[in-house]
Amino acid sequence: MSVLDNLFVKIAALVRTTLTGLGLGDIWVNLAMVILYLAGILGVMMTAALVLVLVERKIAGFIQLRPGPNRVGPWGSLQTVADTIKLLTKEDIIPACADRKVFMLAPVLVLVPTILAFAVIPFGKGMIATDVNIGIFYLIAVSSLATIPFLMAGWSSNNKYSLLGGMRAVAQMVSYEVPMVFSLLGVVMIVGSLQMSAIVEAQSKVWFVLLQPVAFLIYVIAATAECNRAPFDIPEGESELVAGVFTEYTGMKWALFFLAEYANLVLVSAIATTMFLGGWHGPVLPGWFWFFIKTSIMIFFFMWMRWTFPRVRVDHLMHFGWKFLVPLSLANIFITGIGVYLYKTIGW
Amino acid sequence: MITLQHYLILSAILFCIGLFGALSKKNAVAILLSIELMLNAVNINLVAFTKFLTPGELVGQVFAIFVIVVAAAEVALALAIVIAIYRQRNSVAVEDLDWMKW
Amino acid sequence: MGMPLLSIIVLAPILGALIILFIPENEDRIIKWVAALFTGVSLIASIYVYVSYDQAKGGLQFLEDIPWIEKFGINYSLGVDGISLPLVLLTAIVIFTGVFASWGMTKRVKEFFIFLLTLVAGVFGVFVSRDLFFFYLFFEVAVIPMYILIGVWGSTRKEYAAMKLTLYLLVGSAFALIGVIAVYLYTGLGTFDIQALTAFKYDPFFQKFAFFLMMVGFGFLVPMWPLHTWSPDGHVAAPTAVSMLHAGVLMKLGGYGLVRAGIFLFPEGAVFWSPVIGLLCIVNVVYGAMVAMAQKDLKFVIGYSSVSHMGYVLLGIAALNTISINGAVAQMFAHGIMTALFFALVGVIYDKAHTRVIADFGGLAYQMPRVATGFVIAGLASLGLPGLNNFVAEFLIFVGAYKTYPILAILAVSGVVITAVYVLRVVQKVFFGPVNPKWADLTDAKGAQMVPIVVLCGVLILFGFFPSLLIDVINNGVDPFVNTYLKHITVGGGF
Amino acid sequence: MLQQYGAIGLFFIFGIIFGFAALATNWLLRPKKPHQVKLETYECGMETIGETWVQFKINYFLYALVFLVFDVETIFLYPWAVTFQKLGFFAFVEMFIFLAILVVGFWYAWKEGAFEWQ
Amino acid sequence: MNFTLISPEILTTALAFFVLMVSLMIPKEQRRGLSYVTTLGLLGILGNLIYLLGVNDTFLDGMYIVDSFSTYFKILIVISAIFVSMISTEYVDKELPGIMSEYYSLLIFAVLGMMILVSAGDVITLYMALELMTLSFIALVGFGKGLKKSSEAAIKYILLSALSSALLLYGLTLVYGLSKSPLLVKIAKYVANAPTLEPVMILGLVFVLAGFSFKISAVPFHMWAPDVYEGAPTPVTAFLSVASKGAGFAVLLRLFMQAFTNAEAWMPIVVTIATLTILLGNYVAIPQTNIKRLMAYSGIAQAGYILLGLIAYSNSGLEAAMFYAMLYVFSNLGAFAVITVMGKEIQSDEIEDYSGLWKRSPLMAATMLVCLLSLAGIPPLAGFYGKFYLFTAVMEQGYLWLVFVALAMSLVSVYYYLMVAKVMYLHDPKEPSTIPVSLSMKVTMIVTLVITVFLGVYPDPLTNVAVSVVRVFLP
Repeated sequence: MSVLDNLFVKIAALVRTTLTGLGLGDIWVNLAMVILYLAGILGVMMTAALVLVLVERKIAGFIQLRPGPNRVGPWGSLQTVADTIKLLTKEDIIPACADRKVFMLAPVLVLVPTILAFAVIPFGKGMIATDVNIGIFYLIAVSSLATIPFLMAGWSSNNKYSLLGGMRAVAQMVSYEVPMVFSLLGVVMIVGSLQMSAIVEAQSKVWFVLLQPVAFLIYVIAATAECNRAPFDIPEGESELVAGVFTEYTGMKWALFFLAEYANLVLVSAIATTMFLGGWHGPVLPGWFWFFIKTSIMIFFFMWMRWTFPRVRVDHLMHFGWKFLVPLSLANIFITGIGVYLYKTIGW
Repeated sequence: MITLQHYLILSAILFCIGLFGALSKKNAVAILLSIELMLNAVNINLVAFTKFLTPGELVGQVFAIFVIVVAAAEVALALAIVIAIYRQRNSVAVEDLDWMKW
Repeated sequence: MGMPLLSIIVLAPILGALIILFIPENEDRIIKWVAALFTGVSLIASIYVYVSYDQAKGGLQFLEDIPWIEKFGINYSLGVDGISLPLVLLTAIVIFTGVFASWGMTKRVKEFFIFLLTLVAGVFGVFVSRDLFFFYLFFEVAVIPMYILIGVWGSTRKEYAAMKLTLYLLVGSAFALIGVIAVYLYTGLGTFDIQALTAFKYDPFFQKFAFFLMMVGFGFLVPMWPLHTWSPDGHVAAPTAVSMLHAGVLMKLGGYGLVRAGIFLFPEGAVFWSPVIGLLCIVNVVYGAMVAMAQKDLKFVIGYSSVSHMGYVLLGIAALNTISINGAVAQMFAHGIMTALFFALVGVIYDKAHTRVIADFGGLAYQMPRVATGFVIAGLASLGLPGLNNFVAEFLIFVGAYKTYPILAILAVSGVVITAVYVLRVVQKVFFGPVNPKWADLTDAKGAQMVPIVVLCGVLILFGFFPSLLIDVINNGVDPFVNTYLKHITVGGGF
Repeated sequence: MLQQYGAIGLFFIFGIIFGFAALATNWLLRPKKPHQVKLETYECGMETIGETWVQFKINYFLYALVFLVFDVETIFLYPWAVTFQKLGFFAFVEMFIFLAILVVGFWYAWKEGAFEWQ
Repeated sequence: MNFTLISPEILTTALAFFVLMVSLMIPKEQRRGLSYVTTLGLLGILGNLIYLLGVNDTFLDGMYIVDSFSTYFKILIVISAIFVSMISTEYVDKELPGIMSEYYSLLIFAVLGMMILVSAGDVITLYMALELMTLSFIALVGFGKGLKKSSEAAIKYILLSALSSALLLYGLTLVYGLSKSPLLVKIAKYVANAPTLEPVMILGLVFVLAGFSFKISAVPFHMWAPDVYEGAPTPVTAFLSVASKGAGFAVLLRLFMQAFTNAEAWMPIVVTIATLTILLGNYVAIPQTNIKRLMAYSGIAQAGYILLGLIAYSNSGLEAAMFYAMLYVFSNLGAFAVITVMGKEIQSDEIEDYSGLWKRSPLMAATMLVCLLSLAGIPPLAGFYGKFYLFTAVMEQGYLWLVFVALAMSLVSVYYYLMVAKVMYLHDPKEPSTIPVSLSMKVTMIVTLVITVFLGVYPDPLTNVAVSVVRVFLP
């Protein structure tokens, strides 16, 4: 059992010893290890994205009582592969009046924050690329960078829909960032550390979703909005803005945005798992598998939400964020603070 | 090995670039950005001093946080005013601010 | 201690000003009476002080002492001695008559009297304070009201003249201020008390330096050539009462300051600089008289004659002996009365004729005999006719100066001759000679306008016939000082 | 310590490389047939009228400002959240005063209509 | 921890929030009463401060210094805030409609910033307080939506002030790096024991001086003052000219007399700055036609005079600077009260529009005259005694030439102040109507007038306070 539990850790250790045995310097070994982690994470991410596209369409079909993709391969299982090939060979168009440099750069950058964020996600026991001591803080910092490529894309396209979409994306992401940050604060207050591993460790007895149900709820809502997913997908709301920021994007550039969206979905689910659902803790099965399961459930939940709720109107969206979630998350901090303090002093 | 001097020189260079920008730029927003650069030079200074001279204390880091906060407030206010100005006369170049004798 | 008489003298005008502040604007008559009343109080108090001054005892009397600013050892200390007594009296007389000279005032009466009374309080304060700080303070109090008085109620380039006068006086006072501070810091006594500062032994270099500051500072006021140009402009532009006060009293502040804060404090410095003063004052006398001769405006004639006459005062001061300084102080008094009379009379004429150009007049004596009489008396006083106050003063100055600077004394006497020329010319042209038909219906001075003429003429004659009333008092203040500080010092030579 | 952040730096670099690599692959494979009409700005088939880069609603700016306040506040809240169990009562109350002040600001922004989307 | 020490600051904070919160609960039309709340609240704080005068202690291990010196300047700040609050009531109501609550709460926040500034015991507190003050002021300056020049003034102010803050901060960090502590006490200890003058220290001092020169509008960092003064709403200009300058001077004096005791290093710079400030301020004031610009340049010159107190670098010098800063509050605010009324009633700040003011409103003319003459240093007004005090202190240290320059320039100042007096008193009114003056304005004018005269005639009480404060400050 423990072999299985530590499978990936063992593999990493093995690689490390091998490399050291080859007589490489410390720095080079570390470098190689980081690249290895990176390759692993990228691989998982890519795979997840590819799979999730199909899964999402299947789930959508299931929810809407229709078959979903079913032509390419058995049950449509090769649909994504076909899509990928199509996207790779599509002509790339840069509109004549676009701001070329920014237009190019936006899709390149859109993936970076997500990849950066994965660096501190503990996929299992000891399975964390770099366990910095300000983990959550880092996460928040990096995830807020995600707004910038959207603004860049919207602005540089020189298209009214894009610009409006970009502005909306920024406004929305910025607005929902506040409750998200505050909801995570509740967890930090209980743990007393910003380190991801410490947070997971603290949940060995009880998951924080039980201690911080309100925070969890806020987080899920805010995270949906952060990913620009329905019902909060007004930046690309096709019924009003054609495709929002993506209107002018074609081919691989568009694919990168698409990829980033699914990578983000994985990310927020993974964070939710780590922060509220006990991370990789779980009985019997190996830790990383538990993590996989929990994340999958979260992803399913997000998809479920997407295909269930209608799109929120832009003003309702902002009102909801500022006038409901922010006060609620503030109240949550107050209550958590008092609760923790009482627990510590009186010893309840 | 990176020593205190390296940080100080970096910060001095950053400060000078910021100062030059603040004095030579025409656009109000560009001036603000240059000033932010100067403040960041200050932050580097602070953190480096604390790290090398009084390790264990966090005075410089705390100071740096305060500086960041103040810089944010300053920029928020400045941008609000810049917007007001832009609405009045469609320009944010400082040489266009000539309703009064300079 | 009894009644704080000196405080009464100083504060009565201020009280009057405050009361006028609360009188409605259109009650001209009441305002004027209130002004007359409070200046009258000052006058009566001054006369009382003058009369009851104990000459046998000498020195400073009627002392008042209230600690004022602890930090600098500044005290509100008042007192009068032989030098200040006549000047206090002079001020009281001139302002009292000045109020009556402005009886005809109709424009912004309320403010006029407020400023006038403030001004006069400052002047009184200078003469009675024993503390160098207050001495300076009171002097500056007088300046700004002057600006507004001339600027609003004046004539002939009034704004220019007012600004020029103010700035000149302030420049002068700035020099004096530096001198005052320097003395304070140098002695390190922590006091501004003039007596204490007089007793201090200064080293010669400092004396020369400080006396120079005082000389320039008060030289602006006297006015010493070439710092005099503000004074004729100012005289001419000012309204009657202000001209009277200005020429009659304010210029004396300079002479008084030079004696009090100059010679008394820095005798050695005075000795060092006295040739310079002597030379410059001769320029004053002769140049002033010459320019007066060339003037076409009646007030300018008197203005430049003042410059010339103040030259005598400076000469007396420069000579640095008992007699000459006695003369200088006496001349201040005499010239004050005389010139106030002049301005009062010119004021009357201007009131009626609305011009002051000498050439326009002629034979006014027929229409206005009283004015003519006054003018002749003043004129005669001006050229130093025996029997009038000025003669005594000028005589003393010449005698004193001759001891020290014989050549300068003789040159100065020539000034008297020139004075005679222009005074008689004016009297002849304006009051006698062919009658200008244009002025046939002019009326003579009467009522309130007579008050200054009568009082001032009376004073001139009184002290002319009984000079000892004045000279004894002055001598009482000058002599002890000269005997203590200037006895062993030889002055002069060369001139 | 430095190594941890070095790893993050590598992540950053590779993230960018990944993006460029994807674009490069696309560049190799894709057809290139530019045409004027293709390069026009898409506006549901209509001609584009007027400038795109125009002034937009002040609302966006207001949201940004309020966000800035909260975001900066985070810098203070997180260190406090980590250590407030050790700091004792004073720090506890102090931070609540801080939060209360923030709430007043929030209330003000609300009342003044910063959150009204017009 | 002894919270009574910081009770004024706590009360000020509470007042600011009270004003803000009350305004959120009452409709816009009824917010006028907030000005009275502010005035009364500040009066209460003033009482608290007077009660604290004489207490000498530190708070938070020296980070916050509550001594008579700081309390003195806090009193100064609160007094000016009270007057400004009084003269603002109608102005804000009429010229800046709808921002009553913001205006008053920002006013109190500025007061709070300045109060902390003068008490700052370490450079972090100092910087934070400075920025709290500056940012509040910038918002106040930029408030005039209807006033065309307001936002322009605000952008100039914020750009230059941010630049100067950055300079100041860089200098402070250098000093911090040398002394290894942000506490002023430690810096003082370091400076006292430093064997030689390091170049870094000199660099730091230069930056710090440059930063503060901006705050007190000293040459060559004065350029913002005229524009900001002209563009800002008049009561804000008034507040800016007295309180921010006073607070700036307080902290400057504290830094340079308590911490940077190596006077030989910075004295030449300060002497140069002061001389240039006095010269330029007075000369450039002469051709001004706008009264607010005139006051700006006169304010620059006055800053130069107060710097003389630092140059003297002695007990007397400090006392003189404190005295002058206080009288400057009354004289300047009196003048600005008049300017506010005029700006509101005749919609003009041009000096020529003041013609015949004696007839249209004798009280206003008198207040303006007395206040301007006090600024010029004419006895028996407070300004004269203040200048006398300063000059004595400077001359004591042997700067005779500087006193000559300063005196000559104060004569120049008499000239331009008298030009205003000339227009008011010597010229006839353009239109005969009288100008209405509201009660709070009247009270402000009369109080400033009386105090200006009183301090000139009998300055002893204030002098004694200054002396006793300095005795503790520089034993």
